[in-house]
Amino acid sequence: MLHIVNKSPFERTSLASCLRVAAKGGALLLIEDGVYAVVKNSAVEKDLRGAMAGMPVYALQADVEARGLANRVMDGVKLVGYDGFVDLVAEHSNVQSWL
Amino acid sequence: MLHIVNKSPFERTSLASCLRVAAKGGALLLIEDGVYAVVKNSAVEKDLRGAMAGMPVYALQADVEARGLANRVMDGVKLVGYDGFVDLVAEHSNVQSWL
Amino acid sequence: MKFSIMVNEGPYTHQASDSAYQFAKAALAKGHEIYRVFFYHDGVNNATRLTVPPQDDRNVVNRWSELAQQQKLDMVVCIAAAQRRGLLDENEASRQGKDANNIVPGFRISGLGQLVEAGIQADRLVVFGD
Amino acid sequence: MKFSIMVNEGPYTHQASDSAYQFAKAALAKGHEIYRVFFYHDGVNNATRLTVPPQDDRNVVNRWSELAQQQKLDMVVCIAAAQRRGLLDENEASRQGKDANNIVPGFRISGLGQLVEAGIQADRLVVFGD
Amino acid sequence: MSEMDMEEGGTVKKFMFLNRKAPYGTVYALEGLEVVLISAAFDQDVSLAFLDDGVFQLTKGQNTKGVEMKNFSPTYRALEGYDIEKLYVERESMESRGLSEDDLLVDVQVKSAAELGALMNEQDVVISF
Amino acid sequence: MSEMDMEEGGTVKKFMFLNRKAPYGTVYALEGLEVVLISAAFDQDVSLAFLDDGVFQLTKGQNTKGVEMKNFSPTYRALEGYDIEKLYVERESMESRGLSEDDLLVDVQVKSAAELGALMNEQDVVISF
Repeated sequence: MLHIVNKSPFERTSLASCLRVAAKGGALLLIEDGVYAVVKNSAVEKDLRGAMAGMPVYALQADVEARGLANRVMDGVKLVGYDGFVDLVAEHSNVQSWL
Repeated sequence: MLHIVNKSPFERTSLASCLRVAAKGGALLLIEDGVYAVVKNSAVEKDLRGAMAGMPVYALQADVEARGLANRVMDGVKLVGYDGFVDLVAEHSNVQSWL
Repeated sequence: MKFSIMVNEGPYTHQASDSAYQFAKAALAKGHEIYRVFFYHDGVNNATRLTVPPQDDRNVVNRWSELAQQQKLDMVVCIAAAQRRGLLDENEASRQGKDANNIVPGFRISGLGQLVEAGIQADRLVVFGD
Repeated sequence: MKFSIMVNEGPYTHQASDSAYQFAKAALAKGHEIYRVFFYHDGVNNATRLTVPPQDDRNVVNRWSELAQQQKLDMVVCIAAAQRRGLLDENEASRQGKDANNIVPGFRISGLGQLVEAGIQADRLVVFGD
Repeated sequence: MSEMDMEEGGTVKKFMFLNRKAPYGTVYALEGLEVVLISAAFDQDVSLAFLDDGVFQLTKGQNTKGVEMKNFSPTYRALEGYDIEKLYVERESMESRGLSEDDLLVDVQVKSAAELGALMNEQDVVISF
Repeated sequence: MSEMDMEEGGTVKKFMFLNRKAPYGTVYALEGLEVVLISAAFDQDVSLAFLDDGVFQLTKGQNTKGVEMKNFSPTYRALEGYDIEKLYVERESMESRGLSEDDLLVDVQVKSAAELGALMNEQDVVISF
């Protein structure tokens, strides 16, 4: 399952809920304000590191760039374009948007 | 200052931000989904108890009742109607809505 | 006392408009004055006369419209926010070359300065939003 | 592969509609099929032809409308959600006794069943919202 | 798609409606429920899950007279009549909100986060409100 | 109202615009900034505070080409030209987001939560976006 999170982890609990519930074998895609989770040295870095131990973590490049985070992305996060977003949806048998 | 919080403390960090920043001498009014903070035995009970040590805490009765919380309100929270809401705004020299 | 009220979300989607309406009614019932109700962000959507809510639910738009007309409230829709979201009065529609308008009686369209002025002139500004 | 897309927030207020649009374009560019785009909740507000966004910003409504017409997309606005929020086509306006309508070409109004059917018929349903 | 099945000439997919928002503060819970009711007409394999603030949708004793909004909580009791019988509540969401099964207005199956995650994995379509 | 003052024949009030939301994901930051610019025409005592995700409005290097939205971050640099010079950032919000003053595109005064709370208390009008 592809898990999509579009909310800032500093403001909402969506990412935490996703990480609590998501079964192994899935992937996490951060879009919109969800990409704030990738910032280095933040209070949520540890949570995202934990997530990366269990599944691949992607972030939408256009959203990362819009927010001025291009030079602040944690190692291990894979940036994708909208075309990569489409591929991720196609590659996983189902998808959940953590709105 | 009257601080108004309308977000669930289980979903957003608005209440936490309010309690971190609010100066002494103010009051806290919970409305809309903010009233979920008053539920007994929840994970945020301790935070709200801490807040009550520093300022009076009010909750809008209509919102408490709508959500089925009338019998679940922590001791020490004062229920007010919309008329009491108006009085609280009038009694404090300024007001901040933690949207 | 003189209140101004700011409404930042549209009808039904968020409770903000409901809470603001109940607050306005309670303030008036207590003899306070409402200097202005200012609709910003998605709050401008409260001003459309085209809603048809379910029969068993409240009519958010009509409630505001009736309160404004009964109590001679000044209810202002921000023009910039309204243009982004497709709220127009007859005047604006013709100025923008649009073939329809959708504002309900009781609201008027004006600039953001009306919000700042509402903050200056009233004793309290209370904000309702998401 | 066959995608369906659900859009739950209106133009400008949330990025959901932008993200959905970029996703749709990228999917089509890769040769995928889009079975349907379904607009629900405040997403119905993407279908109004009355917006006048600032000149230096994107036109969210026109972008959808043009994509639909170029690519023959099936873009459906939920009727119940649209009625709550004041979105009407000519048909609905006359049925409801409203004196104006505001739907832009490229969208059609229909029932919630179209969402369920979109989930059944497509290989993936991707939801964009708040 | 692996779970897709052909029955009585039509496609039967596993649909999960995941309720994560509190009622009344926003419209998502109400309009989500409208989707659930419509889905019943399509003879799909439907389940509802309540997670995070979504569990508050099920509290007993909701009374919306004061807020002048429609109390839609009785509709959850009517779901059985639509043959929608799989209702899941995540345990941690419920307990951290000071609620127990006795506080809920319908019978539900209480699941751990991991159990709910496994159920989600089995679905063809997940729509989250 | 205690802070209200009469100057040059008009009322001068203390207005604080409190920015708590991230840019682009929602419109609040952009439309909030439009209010700030208008307020400059009223000769009020205006300050801006950035708290919670609002501090992300000020990050250097925003590039909105990919999302096709308007990059409004340069406008914060223009505020000085409108005589809006009181910009506050709450320290904890900034630091917990992995940011320092060097990451911000304007000069700001960094305040503790308690200092910001005291400033809020002094205001006549607070509008939070």
